Amino acid sequence: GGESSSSSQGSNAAAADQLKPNADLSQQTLQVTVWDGYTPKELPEKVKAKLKVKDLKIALHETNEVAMAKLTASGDSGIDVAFVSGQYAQALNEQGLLEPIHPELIPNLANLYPEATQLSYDKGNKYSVPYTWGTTGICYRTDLVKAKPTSWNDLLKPPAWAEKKVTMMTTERWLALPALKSLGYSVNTDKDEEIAKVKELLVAQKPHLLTYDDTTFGEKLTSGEAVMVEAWDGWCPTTDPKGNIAFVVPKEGSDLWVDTMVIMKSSKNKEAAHALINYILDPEIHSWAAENINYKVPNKAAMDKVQIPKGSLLGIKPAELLDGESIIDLGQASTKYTTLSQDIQAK
Amino acid sequence: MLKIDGITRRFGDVTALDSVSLEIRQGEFFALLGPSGCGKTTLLRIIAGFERPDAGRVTLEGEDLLSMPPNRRPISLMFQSYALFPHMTVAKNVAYGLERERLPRQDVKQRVGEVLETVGLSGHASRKPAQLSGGQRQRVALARSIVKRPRLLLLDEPLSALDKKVRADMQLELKRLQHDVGITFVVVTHDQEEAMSLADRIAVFDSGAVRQVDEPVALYERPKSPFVADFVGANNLFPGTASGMEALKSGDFGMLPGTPLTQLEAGAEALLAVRPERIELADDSATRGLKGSVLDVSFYGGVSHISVEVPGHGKPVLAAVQGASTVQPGAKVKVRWNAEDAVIMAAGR
Amino acid sequence: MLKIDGITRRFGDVTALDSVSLEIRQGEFFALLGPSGCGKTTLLRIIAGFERPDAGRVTLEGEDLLSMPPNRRPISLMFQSYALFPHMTVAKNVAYGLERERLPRQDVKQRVGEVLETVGLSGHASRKPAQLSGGQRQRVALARSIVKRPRLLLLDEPLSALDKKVRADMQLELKRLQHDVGITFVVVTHDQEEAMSLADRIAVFDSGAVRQVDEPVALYERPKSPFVADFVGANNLFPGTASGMEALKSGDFGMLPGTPLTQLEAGAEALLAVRPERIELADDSATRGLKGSVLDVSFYGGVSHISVEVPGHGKPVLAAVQGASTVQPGAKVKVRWNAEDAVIMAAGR
Amino acid sequence: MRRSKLLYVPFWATYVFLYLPIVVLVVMSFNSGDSAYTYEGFSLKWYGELAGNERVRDGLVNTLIVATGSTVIATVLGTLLAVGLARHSKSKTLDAIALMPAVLPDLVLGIGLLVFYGMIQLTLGLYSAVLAHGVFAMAFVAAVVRTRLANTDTSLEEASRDLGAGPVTTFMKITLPQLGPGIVAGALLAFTLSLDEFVIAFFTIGNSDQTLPIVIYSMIRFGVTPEINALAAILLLVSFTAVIAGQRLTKIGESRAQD
Amino acid sequence: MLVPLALVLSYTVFQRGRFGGIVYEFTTSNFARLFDPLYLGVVGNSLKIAALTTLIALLIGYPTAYLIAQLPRKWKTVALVAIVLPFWTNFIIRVYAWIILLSGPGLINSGLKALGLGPFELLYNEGAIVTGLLYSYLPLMVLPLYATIEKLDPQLREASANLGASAFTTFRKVTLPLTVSGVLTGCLFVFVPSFGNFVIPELLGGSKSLMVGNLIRNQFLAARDWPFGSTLTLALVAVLIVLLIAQAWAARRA
Ligand SMILES: Nc1ncnc2c1ncn2[C@@H]1O[C@H](COP(=O)(O)OP(=O)(O)OP(=O)(O)O)[C@@H](O)[C@H]1O
Ligand SMILES: Nc1ncnc2c1ncn2[C@@H]1O[C@H](COP(=O)(O)OP(=O)(O)OP(=O)(O)O)[C@@H](O)[C@H]1O
Ligand SMILES: NCCCCNCCCN
Ligand SMILES: [Mg+2]
Ligand SMILES: [Mg+2]
Repeated sequence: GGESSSSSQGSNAAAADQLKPNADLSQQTLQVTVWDGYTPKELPEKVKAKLKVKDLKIALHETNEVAMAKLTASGDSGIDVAFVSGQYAQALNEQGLLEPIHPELIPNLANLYPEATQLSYDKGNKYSVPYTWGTTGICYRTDLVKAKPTSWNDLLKPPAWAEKKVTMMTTERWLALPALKSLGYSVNTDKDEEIAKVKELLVAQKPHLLTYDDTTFGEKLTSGEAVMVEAWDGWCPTTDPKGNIAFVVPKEGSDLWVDTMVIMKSSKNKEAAHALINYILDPEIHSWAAENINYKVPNKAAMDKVQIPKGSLLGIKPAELLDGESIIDLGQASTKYTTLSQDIQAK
Repeated sequence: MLKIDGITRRFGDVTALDSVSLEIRQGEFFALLGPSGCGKTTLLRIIAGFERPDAGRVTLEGEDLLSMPPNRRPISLMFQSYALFPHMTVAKNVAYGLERERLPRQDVKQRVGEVLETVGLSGHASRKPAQLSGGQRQRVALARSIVKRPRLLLLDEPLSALDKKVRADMQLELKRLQHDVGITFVVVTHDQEEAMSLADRIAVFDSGAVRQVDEPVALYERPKSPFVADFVGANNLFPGTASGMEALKSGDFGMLPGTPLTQLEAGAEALLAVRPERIELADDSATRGLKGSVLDVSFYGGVSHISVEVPGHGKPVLAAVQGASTVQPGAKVKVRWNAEDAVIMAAGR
Repeated sequence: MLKIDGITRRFGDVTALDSVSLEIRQGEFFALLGPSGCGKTTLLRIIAGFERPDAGRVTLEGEDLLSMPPNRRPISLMFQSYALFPHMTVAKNVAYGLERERLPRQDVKQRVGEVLETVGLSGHASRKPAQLSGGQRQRVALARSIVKRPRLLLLDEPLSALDKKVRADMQLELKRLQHDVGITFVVVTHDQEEAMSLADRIAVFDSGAVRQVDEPVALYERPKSPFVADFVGANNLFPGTASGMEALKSGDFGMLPGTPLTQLEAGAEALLAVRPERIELADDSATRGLKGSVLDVSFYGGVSHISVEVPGHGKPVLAAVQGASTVQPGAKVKVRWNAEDAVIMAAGR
Repeated sequence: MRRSKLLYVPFWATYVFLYLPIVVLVVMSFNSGDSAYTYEGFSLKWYGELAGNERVRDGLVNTLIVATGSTVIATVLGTLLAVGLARHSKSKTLDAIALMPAVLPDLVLGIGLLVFYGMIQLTLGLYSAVLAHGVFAMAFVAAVVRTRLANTDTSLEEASRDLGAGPVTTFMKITLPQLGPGIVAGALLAFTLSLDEFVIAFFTIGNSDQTLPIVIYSMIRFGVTPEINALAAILLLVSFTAVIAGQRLTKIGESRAQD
Repeated sequence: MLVPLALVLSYTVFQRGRFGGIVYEFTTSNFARLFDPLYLGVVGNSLKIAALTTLIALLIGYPTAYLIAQLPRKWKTVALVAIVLPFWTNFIIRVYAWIILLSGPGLINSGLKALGLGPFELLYNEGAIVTGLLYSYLPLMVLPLYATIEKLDPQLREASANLGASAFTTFRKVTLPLTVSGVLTGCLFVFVPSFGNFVIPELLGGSKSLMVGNLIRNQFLAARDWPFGSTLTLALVAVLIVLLIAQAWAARRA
């Protein structure tokens, strides 16, 4: 069954295994779970050649939620390294499922921006290593908007020309984000009155939406079905050849999201897991992510190598990103957001 | 009223009906008689509308039947295999046809009650078909088709599963329906006695073709062909040639007394038929008759059948006498008959 | 060989079999006769193992049958509703039982061929049951059960859908099987003539109980009860009281001649039964006999039935004469019989 | 018997309804543009891309293995279950329980099985997905077969027993063929459900094995591309070919059996 | 099979851990939450959508199955396979095909535009959800129906016609009652997955309306509240079991 979550923060480090820096990796097999297209196709071959691990197998998950279900359902999911977003890494750790990071086995941690070691869900990268980061904003058609959006309110109370041409994300924390920010609240608030206000705003917004959409909003913009959508920076197709799509972080501010790499406590190949993370932090490899999936990576050495194409959002600096508020798991209170999202959908 | 004209129906390489023509009169009780598989059921199914003929016409009082959907035809068919609705009680099965006529409920109930009374199943009204015996099912099927009092009633072996008593009751009932309600009946039966006693006219079928249509006595006493002579009732047949006189010229037995039914040229191949009950068993010492010895005596209740081996004749000669017979197997006898009790007909089917 | 002992079977409030006991001998041809719904099929189903009795025992040569699964019983049952396997051809249906015995293919093929020949369906071996006529289906069912040559063969109305000719052939075939192969037969039939002519002994059933078990002639000539007298063959029944002599004392007609079957105390309620073929139609002017007038004359082929209304007697008196009769409806006649041709029995079932 | 012409309206409506989107898919698979929505011209390029896609190929193989394996399990067990329930049980509760996997949300069944496999320490692989799909499709087969069984004539089974066949032979030779169309319908259903099933497979299959639906789910993160449409078109082609080949084979088999 | 189920359902009496997972402390609070009007409303909405889908599926599925059962043997198989063939592509792809068809600039609207009509809002509403569900589960209706109709003795229909019943009456009085078990099974097969579906409401309904399936999914995946998710499942299963028992009962009576 599921793991008891009685353990408190930080107690995991003490229980950490002793890892051998010189373990024979050729005896170890790695099983990784990651979003599709999030790592280079040839990663397994490269890793096998470079690290001499016996094998590297990639499993793919569609969303954080699904990965979480698989990782928590049974004692040993058979997975060594998982890619999940920051707040999910936090939740996994709270449930005692993560192996503390052994920095001595990952010399490439030094490549990270200093800012990337101070992320609020895991200060000091105790159990997670950031892979990509970014923010959320409004992605829009420059040729179809009558006025450039600047505020979350442009999305929340769409003007007449945007009627039924606006989409929002429902992955629940991002559903609330625009309203929270426009009301000046924290993205991590657990105050019932604030959430109630948010609900009011979103319920009022619903009739004016084209639809809720977490995945294909970019496509809706290109096809012209939508003119303005809530979007993660990397998924806003600003590099579209027609050059009519732009991204803005509204003036009220936004979030900072991070997708991280974690090592499962149940892993029997922890040395190899560390070696893999270290290898990924190699600028050569890590820059691939920025170049191919349009998400910035928190790796200074890697970003320095990247040719930033015209219109790309990769140029946003870490300091700007840190203006965003990092989403953390709220424990029991996080169900309030599920309820919020259900309340709105059921209306 | 019902005119069947040149109906042909083939199933693959089987010709179930081969250009059958018949005319059935208003109010008539008409029987179809014929060996198993000769096409009787197929003919009824065509009349009722469940089988399309490959050729031919069927009219009911001048109206073309074939172009009418089955449920519009004023015809009831009782299926040989009953086709009772398994999910309905006996009463519901019987009421089904009446309900289609939108009769008032009370009337339906009453008529169903009456007909169930008639077929002796009043006590079984609320049973499902699966809870009935074979004969009871058959009676439900009968009740279901007669309760509608259609202009034309087609019954496919309606009484085959019934014992003599119930059968006699049902026969009376059918007769009454014909009389009182004026329904025209077409009944398929393999029971010749039934056909004989009930029907106004009988059509004898063979291999999809009509061999003879006649009134019972005529059919029995004056069969037009060897097939009919042989099929309808028991008969003793002797082959030979016509003699131009009241006798058949038989190779083995010389002249056999008999009455030609039609003008037969002397020397034409012919057949003499004599009924078992017309045969007299005379003492071995009698002057006239064919010599033989008793092979077997079987008692049929009311009548005994005596088979006599006559040297020179392939099949034993059958004689019927009333009551239990006193002849013993092995006894030497002579079989004989009178010229007026035997018929002579042309050979061929 | 087969001993049925106190078998009772109830369906809800219907008692289909009420403590039935019978003993059937090795090699015997045994017939069950009785009105529709009297429990015949139920009894066969119990012997074959498809119905459990509520009470009673069945043994086959001393062995308890009831504890044996149906497929282990050396018994074949031919179902009243045929129960042919619709997905198999005729040949496959017939071969089914033999294949279960793991006979060599060649043998199976040969025996199937033979039996299909016997039932006249050689040409239909590769048809499916749905492509057969009613009578053809019945013959397949018959073939399927006889091909196994079991020790005991149970046939439920095996010939009810067949015409006289085929039926006679089949009857002969069954007789041959009994003789040559020594199979014991239990046959349900509603056809009394069939029962009479085929069976060594007949059990008459009524409402789930055995009324009389006897040889055909005995059953016909010496029925032990009014039910049997009435059910087996046609009979004319006169109620009255025993007179202590060779006559029945009838309220309406005085003394009627007849032979008591058992010792009957004078004055006891009794019944006189006289067969139609024993009745003589005498001229109105005859000295002896009951006065009446002819109601109806029906021709049954071979025999004519004459019903005579006798004032004072509820039902018309039935007389049978050979051949077509010359009496006309309306004619005044006297009906009479000899004392040795009528039986007197105690009243009650 | 004659059929009402009116019946043909819903009949054809059904097929039009079922095939309209399919036609759209196939047409769009030949799109030269990148969009799955707007047709820009004819091209086979997406088929070329697909040809090089190893994951799709592996996924297809895995899917077929899982679907075939689970269909076999589901058909055999489901039929036995249905017959067992119909002939030997009067309990409606048992009936209902047997159908449970069909009524459980797939997510719950997937997680439940995953937890269960974890409990009995079963390492996940193809077979665990085969088993999982087998369990869930079994309920469907059982229900379909049960439905057909509802009013079959038991006298046929009696006749078989009477002719000397034991319960097993009777089941194989008489009951099964009678149930034939029900079993075929059930098996078709099981195969179809398994081919398409994503959630249960996701949770119960080994980490690095993937069925096609799992592959496709991750591929359509950004919506459908013509490449996916091309994949659908190829799947259709494969299915059509398989069905026609199957038909031919059974026909040959039948004509043999007739001899 | 029962064990995994029992396992999940046993969570109903426990609590969610602070960060997900399960705390094995007994509670009945999950059941209390069930009666929140929010959830009841969702159940009502799901019932409505699933029932509508089932009804339409029955209305077009029955005649289809009926005609397939009457086809000559050769065509029977072809027609039957043609029913499931689209389903051998992929569920999600087919759903997307509907997006292409129904969306604002989609095919149907383009077609209507050519006729001077529309555009209509065909996508992201309950109509689109019903269409998608219908499309996904229609074969689940047709197959069991076919299996029962095929078995019907044609003579029974003939007998009915002979007794004067029109084609419709024959259907109503004979065919339908004798195939009621197939109808019930088909309805169940369509109703159940429609009731519990969450993908179609998301993709075609634009997540604008919620069905029980979404609710359960959200509890298991988003809220990571397995105990409450299990409780919702139990409630769902309870509803369906009632339907199943009703079905078994009706089938036995038929
Ligand atoms: N399954 C059943 N449920 C209820 N009653 C039944 C069932 N089977 C038979 N019966 C009743 O039991 C009695 C005997 O039936 P059975 O079938 O043995 O009659 P039978 O003598 O074979 O009649 P028939 O000559 O008409 O076939 C009948 O009254 C019948 O209605
Ligand atoms: N659907 C069919 N396919 C092929 N042959 C058939 C079909 N129906 C009937 N036949 C054949 O047609 C012939 C006539 O059949 P029909 O049922 O009319 O006979 P019948 O006279 O009613 O016989 P019975 O007295 O045995 O019922 C038979 O040889 C039968 O085998
Ligand atoms: N397929 C890659 C999906 C990456 C999701 N990251 C989203 C950022 C918010 N967690
Ligand atoms: Mg017939
Ligand atoms: Mg019977």
